Amino acid sequence: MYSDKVMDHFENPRNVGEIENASGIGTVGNAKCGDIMRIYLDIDDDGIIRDCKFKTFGCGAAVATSSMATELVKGKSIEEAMKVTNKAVMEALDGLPPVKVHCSLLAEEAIHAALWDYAQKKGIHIEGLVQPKSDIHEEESGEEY
Amino acid sequence: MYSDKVMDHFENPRNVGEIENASGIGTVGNAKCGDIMRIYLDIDDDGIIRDCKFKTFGCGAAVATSSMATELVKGKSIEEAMKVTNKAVMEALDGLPPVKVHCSLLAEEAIHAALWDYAQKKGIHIEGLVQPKSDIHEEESGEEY
Amino acid sequence: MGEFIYLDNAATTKTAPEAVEAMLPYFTDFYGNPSSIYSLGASARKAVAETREQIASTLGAKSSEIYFTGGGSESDNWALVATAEAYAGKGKHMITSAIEHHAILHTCQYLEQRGYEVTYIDVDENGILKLDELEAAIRPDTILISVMFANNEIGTIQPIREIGALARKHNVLFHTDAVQAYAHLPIRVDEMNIDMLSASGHKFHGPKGTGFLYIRTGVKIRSFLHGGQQERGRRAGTENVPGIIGLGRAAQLAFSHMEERSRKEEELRDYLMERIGKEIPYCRLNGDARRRLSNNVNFSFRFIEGESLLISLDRKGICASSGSACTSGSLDPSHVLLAIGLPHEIAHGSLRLTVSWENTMEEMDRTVEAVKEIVERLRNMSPLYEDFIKSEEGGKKRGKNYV
Amino acid sequence: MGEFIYLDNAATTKTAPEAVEAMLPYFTDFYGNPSSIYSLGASARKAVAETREQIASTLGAKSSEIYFTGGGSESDNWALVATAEAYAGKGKHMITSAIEHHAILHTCQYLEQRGYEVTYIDVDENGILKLDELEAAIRPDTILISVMFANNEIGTIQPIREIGALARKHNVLFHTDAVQAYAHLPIRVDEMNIDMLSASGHKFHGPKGTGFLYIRTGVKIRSFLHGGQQERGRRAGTENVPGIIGLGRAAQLAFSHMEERSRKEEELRDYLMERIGKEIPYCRLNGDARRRLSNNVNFSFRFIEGESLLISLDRKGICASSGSACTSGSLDPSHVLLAIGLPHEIAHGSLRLTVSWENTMEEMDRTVEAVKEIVERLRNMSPLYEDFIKSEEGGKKRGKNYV
Ligand SMILES: Cc1ncc(COP(=O)(O)O)c(C=O)c1O
Ligand SMILES: Cc1ncc(COP(=O)(O)O)c(C=O)c1O
Repeated sequence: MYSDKVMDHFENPRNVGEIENASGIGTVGNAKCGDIMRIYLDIDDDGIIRDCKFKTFGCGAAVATSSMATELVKGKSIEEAMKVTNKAVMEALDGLPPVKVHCSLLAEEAIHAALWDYAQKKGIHIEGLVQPKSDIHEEESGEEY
Repeated sequence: MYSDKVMDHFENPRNVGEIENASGIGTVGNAKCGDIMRIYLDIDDDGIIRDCKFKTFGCGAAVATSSMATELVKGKSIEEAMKVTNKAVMEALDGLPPVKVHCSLLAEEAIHAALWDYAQKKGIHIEGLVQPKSDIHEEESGEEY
Repeated sequence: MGEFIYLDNAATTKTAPEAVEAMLPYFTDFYGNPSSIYSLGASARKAVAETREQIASTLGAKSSEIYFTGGGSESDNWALVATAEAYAGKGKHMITSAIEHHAILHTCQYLEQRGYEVTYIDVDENGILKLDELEAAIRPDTILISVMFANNEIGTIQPIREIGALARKHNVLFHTDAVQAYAHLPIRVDEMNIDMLSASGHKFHGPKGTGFLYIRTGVKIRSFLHGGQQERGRRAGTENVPGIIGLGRAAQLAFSHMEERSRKEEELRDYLMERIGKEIPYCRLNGDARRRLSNNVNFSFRFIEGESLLISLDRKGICASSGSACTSGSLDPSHVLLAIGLPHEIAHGSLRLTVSWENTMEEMDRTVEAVKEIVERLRNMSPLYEDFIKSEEGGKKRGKNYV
Repeated sequence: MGEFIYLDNAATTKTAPEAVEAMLPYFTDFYGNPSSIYSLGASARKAVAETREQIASTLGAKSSEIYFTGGGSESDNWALVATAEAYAGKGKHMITSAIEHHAILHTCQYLEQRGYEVTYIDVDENGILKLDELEAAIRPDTILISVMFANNEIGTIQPIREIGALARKHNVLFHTDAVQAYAHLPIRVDEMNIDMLSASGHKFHGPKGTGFLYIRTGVKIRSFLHGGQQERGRRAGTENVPGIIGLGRAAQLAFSHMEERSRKEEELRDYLMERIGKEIPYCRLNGDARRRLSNNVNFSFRFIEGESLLISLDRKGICASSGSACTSGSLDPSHVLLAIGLPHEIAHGSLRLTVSWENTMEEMDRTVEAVKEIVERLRNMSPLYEDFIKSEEGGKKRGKNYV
């Protein structure tokens, strides 16, 4: 079902974790749909992404695309990071099954959401970036259990 | 499907053949339905069935019931022969599959038809005997082939 | 069962030992559900996918157009019922032939009860569909033409290419019940304009309870078996993995040896036809002499009845049939033999011998001798024959040139 | 495949070697069509008749009430569609449960499109049907109640006897999808007032692509597969003789060892439930703790998603599933888990482990260790868990007593 690359990134995900005092944090997805991704960015004064970490609730493809997305943006400038599309993530993973393409879209969105957060904090404008849909966390109903 | 008795009477039918100048001949059945039985009776002056022969076009059960019916009436008086019912034929054959019960009825009818023929020729009345349905021979359409 | 001579290959075939061999690991080793996520299921999934690919290639189809089923009857029911439902908006009229298998005819009757209308096209005396009647029957509300590729009783092969062309010309879907033809004859769905095609595994030395339906991309088709998402959501039920693998292996063998098997079967068939036709009087070959399945021999013997012929053959170890196997036990003579114009009493006396490439010439000789002996014995017991002979002797000279 | 731990026996089982052994002669020796007249067919016919008798006796039914099919889905489709058609004169309303298998639910949807009305009765938080709602739903035009014997996902066993009694009281037919229960639990159709019952061979170590439908004498039932006269004219298609024999042998084994197998499975099940429940925080056992199939374990693990759990288990050689196998690959969480009241994101994180008597305690230990390790790993990767822990640290103390 999954390529070897996907399996590798699922089993040995790169950059799992949090960044304290991150420059930007973005959370996208919806627990109801079974996918939530959160990206932490550490961006230096030159606008270079020094570090990038993620946390993901989701399927194998969700984990692997998150991992690959962090790898692809790390060390890049904001402008370069903006060019990391879902297609780029998929290609880097040697493809995804059709039903899993949305995971790569989610990874792209998560990067954008973290950049948006950074731009908001800094009060800057990033070319081509639009406001992400509001983050959706675990639903409150979860507390019943 | 068939009992051993049926198979025996099918494979080694008793009394196959014709009787020249028979006292009575009865043919019943319908080629369209796949069964025709013809019974020849040789009845002596005391009303005893001296000989009985048959010819049958039909399935295994049709052949076996014809054969058994001739065995059962042979040597009997007309009155006794009238008591050879289809049930008696079936029992003597250790039973028939449900779809084949009609064959035993046909055998009973064939005996009756032959007796009717005898009674007609002799101008006598046989207690309990009714006129058989008219004999149905090979249909004329058969000639096309 | 070495003492048997098996001549009922149109009813069912011996499963090829290679097919059984291929199935075995999927019972006890790779038994995982192909729809599952783990590797044990993946081996089954892969094997099924490869078989689908292979089956598709035998028809010149795409693998996404092959749906595995539980047999020929299910494929036929599916094709008709689901097409009727999916295209009810266009119309409720269907066309089929008078000599289809009951899996088609009884499904048509079922649809008639549900408000559909079905036209049954006649065949000629050799069982070939009357194309002009077919074309004349097409109406604006006709949604499907279903005509069998080859008949199971008399072996007649239909002009499928021409029927497909007519269907295409009038923009009507075309389904063919190829249960007797698939893996016996070359079939190309594109060249023949076939939109749907039914096949059954056990008719070509695959396992019983397996089959497939080919459905051309673009045909609106609903599910027939509703439930899980198997077969891309079209046919519910846990995949019969061993069965599918066995069907695939049998098809592979059949296609790679098709020419030599056909040649062998034709030789056996022609020998039977020739000897029986010559050596037994008052018989008639049913079905087209040339456009005929390579394995099919069907004769009517006048004055005798089929069942007693079959039982007698069985006592000599010869397995044959009279009419289609499904209706044996019924008292009605075959609708196919009646449709080609045989009178009832002649239709009753018919014998179908269907060979396989595994039969031998020696078996054919034994069979001819047995048939001759039995037909003679039964005729001597037959009041119809008695009447006939007496009328002959009486100089009426009727029926002499029976064949 | 000795390196695997197979814990997906509710999806499909390994075919018993004894069943395969029993099937083999019917592929290549006694391959004759059971409907044929010759002795080769008679051996097949006899074997099928004996199996029918044997299966009937396991239910306290008559052999004429057992109809062999191509699997559980076909049995379910048949029961519903044919009853709907046969009893349309009485009414067009049916009742089922919200947690049926898709073979029932999707067939109901199909019937809804055809003008029938279906009421879906709720279950409680353990998956047990609400009997009062069921009784309240019965109307004068209700023709069928169909409730599964035991659920395939959460293992809950329904109060079948009570449902049967209600159906009888209101003179409504009662069908039960016993695919997960047959040959696992004792079932008596008379005592339980069951009018129709579906079973599937591959759920009890029989072959895939086999099953049966029990239909009580007197129930008006139409064919679902139209065609030949097989199964007393009720189910067309050449009988899958090897499949029927394999199903019969597997049932025989299951029934003669039912008690010891159940005991063994319960031991394995209870051990898994106990250890997982105790050793993994924030988990929830789904399904009724007592009225439960002996082979079923189903947990939801908060903060993680099922597919990644399954893949990780697979990498450790453990075959398990999440929701029903048929819908894996779909993104919707299981309708069963939602019906028992789980919120979507909890339902996403569920794991079904279904044991067989062939599993070992040592395998259970390895499984628990693997699940623990993986759940921890995935939670450490989960933003939901991160938020939860932070809110805990923030003193909000929510969700602590999750189980
Ligand atoms: C409760 C239930 N009903 C029906 C089915 C369908 O059975 P099959 O896959 O044999 O068609 C299954 C299994 O998938 C099941 O668990
Ligand atoms: C032409 C034709 N169609 C359909 C069928 C039905 O196939 P099956 O018995 O595999 O369901 C048969 C065989 O019985 C057949 O000969």
